[in-house]
Amino acid sequence: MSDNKENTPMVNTGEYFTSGNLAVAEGSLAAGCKFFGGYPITPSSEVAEHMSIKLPQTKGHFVQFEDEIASIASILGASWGGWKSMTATSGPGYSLMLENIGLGIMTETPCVIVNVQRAGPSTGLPTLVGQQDIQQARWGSHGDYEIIALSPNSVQECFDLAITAFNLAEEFRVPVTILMDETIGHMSEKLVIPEKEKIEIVNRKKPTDEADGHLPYKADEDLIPPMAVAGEGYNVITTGLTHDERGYPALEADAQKVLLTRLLDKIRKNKDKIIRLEEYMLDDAEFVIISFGISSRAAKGAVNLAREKGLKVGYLRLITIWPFPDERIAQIAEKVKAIFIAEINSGQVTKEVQRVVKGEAEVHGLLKLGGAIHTPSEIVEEIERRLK
Amino acid sequence: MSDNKENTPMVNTGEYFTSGNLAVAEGSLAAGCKFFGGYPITPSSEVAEHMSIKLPQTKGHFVQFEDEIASIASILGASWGGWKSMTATSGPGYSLMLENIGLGIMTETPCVIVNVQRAGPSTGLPTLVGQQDIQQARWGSHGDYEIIALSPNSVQECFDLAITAFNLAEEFRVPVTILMDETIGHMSEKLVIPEKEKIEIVNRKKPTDEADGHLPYKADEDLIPPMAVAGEGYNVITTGLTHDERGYPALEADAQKVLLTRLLDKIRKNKDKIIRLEEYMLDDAEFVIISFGISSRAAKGAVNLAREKGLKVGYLRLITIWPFPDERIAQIAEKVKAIFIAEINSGQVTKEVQRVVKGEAEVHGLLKLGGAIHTPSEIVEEIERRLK
Amino acid sequence: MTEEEIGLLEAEEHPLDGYLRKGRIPHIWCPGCSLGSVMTVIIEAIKETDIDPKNISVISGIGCTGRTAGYLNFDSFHTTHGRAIPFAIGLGLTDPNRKIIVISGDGDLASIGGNHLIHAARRNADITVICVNNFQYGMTGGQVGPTSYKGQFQTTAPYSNLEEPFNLPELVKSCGATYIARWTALDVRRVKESFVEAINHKGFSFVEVLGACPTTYGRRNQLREGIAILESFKERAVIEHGIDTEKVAISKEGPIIVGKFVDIHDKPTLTDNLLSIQRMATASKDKGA
Amino acid sequence: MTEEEIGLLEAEEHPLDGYLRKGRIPHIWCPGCSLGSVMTVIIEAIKETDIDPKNISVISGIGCTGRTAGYLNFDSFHTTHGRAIPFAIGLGLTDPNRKIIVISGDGDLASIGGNHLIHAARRNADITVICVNNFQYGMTGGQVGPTSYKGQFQTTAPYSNLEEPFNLPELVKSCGATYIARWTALDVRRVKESFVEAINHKGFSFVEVLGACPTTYGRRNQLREGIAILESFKERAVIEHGIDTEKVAISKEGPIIVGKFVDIHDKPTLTDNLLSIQRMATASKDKGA
Amino acid sequence: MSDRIEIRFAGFGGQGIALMGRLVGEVISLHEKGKQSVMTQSYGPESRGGASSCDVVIDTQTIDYPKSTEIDYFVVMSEEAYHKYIPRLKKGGIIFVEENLVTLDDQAKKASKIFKLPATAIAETLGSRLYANIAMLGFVCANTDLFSEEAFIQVMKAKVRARFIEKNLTAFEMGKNHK
Amino acid sequence: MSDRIEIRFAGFGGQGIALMGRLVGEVISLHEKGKQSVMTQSYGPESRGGASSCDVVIDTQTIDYPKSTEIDYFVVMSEEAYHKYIPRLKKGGIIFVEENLVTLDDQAKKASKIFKLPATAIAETLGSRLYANIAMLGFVCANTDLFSEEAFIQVMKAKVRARFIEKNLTAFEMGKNHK
Amino acid sequence: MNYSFNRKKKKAEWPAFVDIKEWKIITPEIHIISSRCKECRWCIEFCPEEILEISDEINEKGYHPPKLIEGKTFENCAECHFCELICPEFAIFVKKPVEEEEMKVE
Amino acid sequence: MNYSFNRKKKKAEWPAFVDIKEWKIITPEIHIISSRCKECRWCIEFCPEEILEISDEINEKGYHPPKLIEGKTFENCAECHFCELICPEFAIFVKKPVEEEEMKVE
Ligand SMILES: Cc1ncc(C[n+]2csc(CCOP(=O)(O)OP(=O)(O)O)c2C)c(N)n1
Ligand SMILES: Cc1ncc(C[n+]2csc(CCOP(=O)(O)OP(=O)(O)O)c2C)c(N)n1
Ligand code: SF4
Ligand code: SF4
Ligand code: SF4
Ligand code: SF4
Ligand code: SF4
Ligand code: SF4
Ligand SMILES: [Mg+2]
Ligand SMILES: [Mg+2]
Repeated sequence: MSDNKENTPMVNTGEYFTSGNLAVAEGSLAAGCKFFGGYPITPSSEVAEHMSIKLPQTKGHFVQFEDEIASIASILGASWGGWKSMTATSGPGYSLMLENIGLGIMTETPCVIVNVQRAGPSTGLPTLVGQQDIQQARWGSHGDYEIIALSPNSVQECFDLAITAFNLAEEFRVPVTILMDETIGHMSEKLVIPEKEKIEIVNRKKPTDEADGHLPYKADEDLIPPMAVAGEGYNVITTGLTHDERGYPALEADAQKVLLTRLLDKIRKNKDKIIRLEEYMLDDAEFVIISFGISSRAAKGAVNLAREKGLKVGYLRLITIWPFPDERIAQIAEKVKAIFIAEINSGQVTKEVQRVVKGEAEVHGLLKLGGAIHTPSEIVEEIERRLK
Repeated sequence: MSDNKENTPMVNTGEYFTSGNLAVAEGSLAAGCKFFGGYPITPSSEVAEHMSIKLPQTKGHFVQFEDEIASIASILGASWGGWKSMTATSGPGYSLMLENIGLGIMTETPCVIVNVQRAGPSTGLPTLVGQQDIQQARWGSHGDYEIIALSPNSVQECFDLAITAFNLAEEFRVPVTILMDETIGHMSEKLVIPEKEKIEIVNRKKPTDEADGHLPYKADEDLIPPMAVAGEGYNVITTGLTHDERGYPALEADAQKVLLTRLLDKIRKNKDKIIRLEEYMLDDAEFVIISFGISSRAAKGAVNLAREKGLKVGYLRLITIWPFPDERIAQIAEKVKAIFIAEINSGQVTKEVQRVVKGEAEVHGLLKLGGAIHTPSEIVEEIERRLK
Repeated sequence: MTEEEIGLLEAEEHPLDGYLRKGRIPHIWCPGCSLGSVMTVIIEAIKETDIDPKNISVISGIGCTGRTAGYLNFDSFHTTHGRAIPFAIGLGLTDPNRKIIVISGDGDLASIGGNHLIHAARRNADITVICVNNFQYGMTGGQVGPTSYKGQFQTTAPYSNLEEPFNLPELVKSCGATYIARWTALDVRRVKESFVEAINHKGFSFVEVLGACPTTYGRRNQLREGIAILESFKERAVIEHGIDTEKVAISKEGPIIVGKFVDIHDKPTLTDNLLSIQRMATASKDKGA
Repeated sequence: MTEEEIGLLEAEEHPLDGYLRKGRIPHIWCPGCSLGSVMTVIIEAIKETDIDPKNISVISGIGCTGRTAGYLNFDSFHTTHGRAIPFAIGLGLTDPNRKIIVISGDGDLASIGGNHLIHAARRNADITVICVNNFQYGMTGGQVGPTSYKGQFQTTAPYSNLEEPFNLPELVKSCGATYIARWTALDVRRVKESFVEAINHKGFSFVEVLGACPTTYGRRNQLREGIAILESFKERAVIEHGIDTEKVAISKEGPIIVGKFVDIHDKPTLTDNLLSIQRMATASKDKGA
Repeated sequence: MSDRIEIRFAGFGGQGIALMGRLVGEVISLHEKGKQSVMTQSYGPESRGGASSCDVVIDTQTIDYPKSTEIDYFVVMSEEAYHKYIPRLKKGGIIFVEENLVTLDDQAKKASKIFKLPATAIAETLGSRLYANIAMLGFVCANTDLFSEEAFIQVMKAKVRARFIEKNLTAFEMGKNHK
Repeated sequence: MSDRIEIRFAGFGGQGIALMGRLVGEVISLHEKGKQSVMTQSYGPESRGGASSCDVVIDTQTIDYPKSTEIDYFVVMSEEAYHKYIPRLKKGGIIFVEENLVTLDDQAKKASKIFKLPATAIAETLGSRLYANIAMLGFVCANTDLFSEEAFIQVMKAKVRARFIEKNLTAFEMGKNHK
Repeated sequence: MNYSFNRKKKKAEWPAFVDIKEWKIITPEIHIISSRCKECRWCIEFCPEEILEISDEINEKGYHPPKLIEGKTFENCAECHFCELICPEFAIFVKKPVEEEEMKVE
Repeated sequence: MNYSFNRKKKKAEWPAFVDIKEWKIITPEIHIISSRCKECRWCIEFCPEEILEISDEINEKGYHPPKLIEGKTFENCAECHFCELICPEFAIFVKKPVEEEEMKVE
């Protein structure tokens, strides 16, 4: 594995048989991540461990902090120092990070947070799979916001989406969460790391105006303000308080409206750029299985099985979970009879689908409560049962 | 203000002109709260301040901890010591408490958390109103769960719902959140504290079997296990891990399913006992305004205004926000043309209503993004605009 | 197994089994892990104090050490990572007769839980804190921690740890802890004595037990078996009662200073203070405050 | 106002205005609050170090003191309550030439942020931490805090505080802080000198400034005006350079010991260690590790 | 339908503005039969030592909006506050003004009545400016029928520390008797 | 449609069970054209020193379920593991067993073939039980066409520390040649 | 009643960590729950009388529990209970013979 | 050039907290931004030369900024800058007259 020039991504081109956790770490390195601030937690610790080996080789830093709160705060700091930064954790740690994820949102700080989900609530099943932090990623921090969350379903995609996550974080100036799950994180399969030239990297937009009179929170048309970082002479300023374009606290409803509207809209109005979906056999489908993460592999298997049985089932995979693909699902709902959602939780995406379809199709959750994954045949059986 | 016998509620019967924050504190005292562990934060600090004066007078303890995490952990501990316990905070503090709220849910620990909401995200507008932590209260901690959250809309109701909150916490063995807002917390109006005899108090169910062979997490028919506490000789046991009826860690999917199903169902199946709604002019309504907290006062004013204008508008107030009154709203949706939700956030309850009505009625959010409250006429104007 | 062959009497039950929750042995700890020894000693110490078992509560955070509470047949609480101490304080304050024993790992108490540790010491909270320091995070597979010494290898210190570790006795002393002792896991009998003293102590007592973790610590640091770690403790431990805690920092080599470092009796505890405040409040209430 | 009448020259601009963000004066601090004085001194100190202003970053948490960063015309970061230090560490590590100054309150740094404080000291992180200790929480209206002394009245200590406060210099010393000083807000010139030394210091430096908060502290403790608090500092402050930090605890009455307590130069810093690890990593990488 | 009345008290920090609102609110809520009242105030460090204001809204039915929108009674104790809030005075509303601290301008003309009191000066005769707020309330009491004197005094006695009662009563009296 | 093959390796902690899976998984994923493989294993402290197992699932198309359901090849190194997992062996599946550590019972009859290797004893001739896993893989390699010897050796050379390579190669050889 | 004076070492020669205050007067019994042993060898290594060694027996988990060294008897045991305290598996313990305990009860 | 030797106190008599190392040789100018003053009186109270007092003037916020005591002149100012450092409002500062500064530039 090669390349140690300062501030250039480390791309360890080659073929590997490795785990999702290592792949997401490799993807982050390939995206140009130079700082990892973290705290170990099963089942994510291998991400940290791998970064602790690799980052110093590429002139970055790995710091294991005293807790998850320090970890998230440190990566916001590093991002304002101009480095791409990340952390990795699981449910309990993510819960602790929420306050400062909010700071990242408010200060529009690009960074990436990996949540390798285990089953909960609370300590739950630390070594076993869950997909129960989906709504948490959307609503966990206080106050209103919109975020971006991605969910890989293969080791290869852990690598690919790590790069996407950093690119989206940089483009939209927002913390991006990668919602993995224990199975994806721990299982090993083939990973192909392409050549460096083949990897598309997005970097944050820089201001071009003079430092004097520069308005750090004045957005361009795309609703995203260019981002100067520390040391560039712009005297950057951040605050978690409601602020104006100068970055000064503006403690009143009007300023709140202006700021929050932009923070929400920069995600909402750019949904098309952010949302990634995988569709399969949807054209003639009478039924659809929506899924994501490890569950989606069984879901796709189930589509094949069902088709063998003559059931017209299609498949939609949420690669981007947040923002939610309201429009596409609403379209699909108009054409199909029923939508099934295969997920390892008590119906977190199911609820979202219910909201979106507005009664246009039946909606059924194919739910597991944690600790085990769906099998394709289980899904098919459950669909058949519901259709009776 | 009188009464200091050990373990008896302090009921300061009388008429007062006071704030929501003090009223919620008085309600907690009247419910029998003996322990407050907290950390100051605007706009909730007066709750702590009042408790620091009153609790020692009633042989309880007030401790200001080093942070919100310690605060929530301490009240779980105190609850297992057999005392009714509470904390009060606002958004940033609530975010920090989430991990241990999860522990409270998993260990079925009765306690009350007051969130006096300010505008967010992040530090936002510390002294100004928001209702943006509604979904956070539902989803903020990792893993799946159901919780109870109540929302008062007057100083009197701050008192009343504090008692309800403790009663529900004790009955269902779950942390209960009181979702106040800055305006309710800080405004003063009349509070009548009734005589002690008139206040109904619920205490946790105690086990009646022998300590030997006692199964601490074996539920009765109502899905709630009786609760022995420390010092009673039952050798109580708690863990945040998935556990069996003995309270032993059971790290496998089957145990997870059994436990989590019960934890979800004890709330879901008891919705009728938990949900409190206020309805007004619904009988002939063509339109409905749904609201809660401070916004609901303007909403009700708007109903009166609209009726004066001949618009058939009704009103539904969510006193219980979680669990959500799916069924009642679905019923209403069938009868009306449009539902309007007045709330100070980007549409958090609106989303929930959309999910529930399944397209049966139009759903419109009348949203303010924080820092200011609705006026009744604003609401009416907005309704008229939307109906055009 | 026949007794003739091994010369020992085969038994079905251990005399301490009644203090362990039924069906929980074997515990999850690795062969050669000293956590089982520490648990034995806790039970022996509690027995020796003659405190009514009803009045004992044991609280743990998360970690290998943190599993201890769950095995013990007292009121026992397995909480979240780092939060055993505030949970314990809340629990303890509900009854001044309750004896509160927190047992957890170095990561749990001094890394994520560090703030609670120092504030509990500052307040002289009425709790006994037992920290099993195995120099790293056992439960999560051997990451570096705040007690890892310089030159130690762990999964997240693949090139070795260069940070200065906490000197835990010194840390809690600087905050006002009123009883402080340290022993190695080999010193079982002295550990027991310290536990007895700590449990009987009024106020904040802290006992650091240097533990043997062969699996995630030893393996990476040329101490593959528990026995090797205990042997190294045997060689390196030096008893220095009452020594200035500043001088008891641990490094890769050289003596490990153990002993009872602090034992102060006259400082009001958190409970004392809160009861005083109750008295002040009751007095001033009559004045209508 | 006419100059004739007051005998002073009326000015429009202050010589330090350029170091303040435009339009941010008047600040929000109360009349008689010493935070403005501390801010003046920070600017003067930075000027004196001759460091390129581009390479200065100021980071605050939340609180009255925490508003400081937002006024200063450097790279400045107003973070969350208690988290200035880890934010600062992340920021600082991205450029070893960057000078990192954390300024925040006693509650922010020693209550909710206590864990980060002790770990940053332990790691000898390359940051300067200025703690303005006004003995309680100003921003939220005067609650008791971990530096409130015994006998102090605050909104959440209505019957007076009975808990022992932290002795902050001793606390950070026990964790390995390599520069430690304390002054009162009246000692502006010495505060400045300490700031200069602290900023120039390699590794973790800590300066405690005892501040005057008449509004939420003084009012409840017979010190209604800022001037009364400064007067009391004048009377009580005693300079004792190099004194053992164990001896500098503050109580309601008696001397307040100020001075430079610790100044150690040879300890590797967090940055040093991480750069060493980079070197080790690059070396071992060639071996295919 | 609604008998809503809005009072805004405004001045600077230290004048005891919030206390004025709290007292008036309480008097009306607890002692004026058939009336309800809500008091709200500005909070936070930004308002310390700076501008301070509070609203009392009175009605015979549930108060659906607790803050002032169109002010009926404007009790103003500082120039800054006067300029900030005078635009929200209802046409025909009533102004009570600390005459030495506030210079009225044209905007005051929309008021139907203007009552002027040298509240601070009165208070100073009692030894401290701190009694200015109560003096002003005496003046308000005398010139409106918002609340009764007896009820007010009863409430004040319960709220004000014993050692300050005497002077406050005098201040109230002096305000009340001012012509 | 699917050419799914499931292998379960099982034994106790310290036998290097996960390494077996990782090596086989990698050989197939990276060196067997047209085949994919996924390896999953048991994790956590509960499995330390206790039972250890891992699955390798092989297919020619995307593997939709990464864990074993009906085991085709059961490579078992401890009695406890045998009893735990034998019920999930597919009828007609194949067992590879460490013959000195496992006593087979009736349940083994559903296997179509049973291969027995004294893997630990072989390893001990090389100075450490730690080579038993590789010896077993040599044996598996010889008696199935799951993976090629060359590819396996190539992978092992890349994964195993240089100083252990020699003995591991010998162990593999010995396992392979066992009859 | 058996008085055992055949200790290998004088107390003063014992390693410091054993730290025992009382001295046995009755021959004790050493008990083992073999199935719990995980063969850490601590009872063997740190027994001050050095009377234990690893056995050839193997328990269900595959471990070899300790045994008395050939030629040693319970009389050689100093009843220091160190093995009992240090055993992390609650597997070994030392007791006075039942009759003796009963005697004490009278 | 004005050399000012008419200081009220010897440096040694100054309170310790003033802590100045250099000594002025040119008469300085004391400047004030009256609108910023919040009347904390620190410049007045802690001026080692005691040359300031509260004025009768009142600024927009209602505060009385400091003034020179009757009879004192800038010559009485020791140019210690203490008032400047301690002023929490960035309201008062002391400078050499412009000409003098320019002289130094040469
Ligand atoms: C909030 C949170 N963060 C991280 C973890 C993961 N975790 C569990 S135990 C542990 C550390 C264990 O180390 P220590 O406290 O020293 O105990 P040991 O296992 O070494 O006895 C960690 C980081 C967690 N459970 N919760
Ligand atoms: C997580 C969180 N908890 C609580 C608060 C409320 N809060 C703001 S500042 C502060 C304390 C301020 O005290 P200190 O740090 O001493 O600063 P000071 O105002 O005294 O300068 C608190 C508790 C918050 N903003 N965030
Ligand atoms: S990992 Fe270490 S501390 Fe944990 S049980 Fe195993 S040996 Fe003990
Ligand atoms: S409250 Fe205290 S610390 Fe805050 S600005 Fe006012 S005087 Fe300063
Ligand atoms: S009690 Fe145990 S350790 Fe002590 S002498 Fe007897 S066998 Fe040895
Ligand atoms: S100490 Fe216990 S576990 Fe270890 S060898 Fe002896 S009996 Fe076995
Ligand atoms: S500089 Fe300021 S403080 Fe010093 S003598 Fe002159 S006026 Fe006084
Ligand atoms: S120090 Fe500054 S604010 Fe204070 S009185 Fe003097 S000029 Fe005014
Ligand atoms: Mg540890
Ligand atoms: Mg403070």
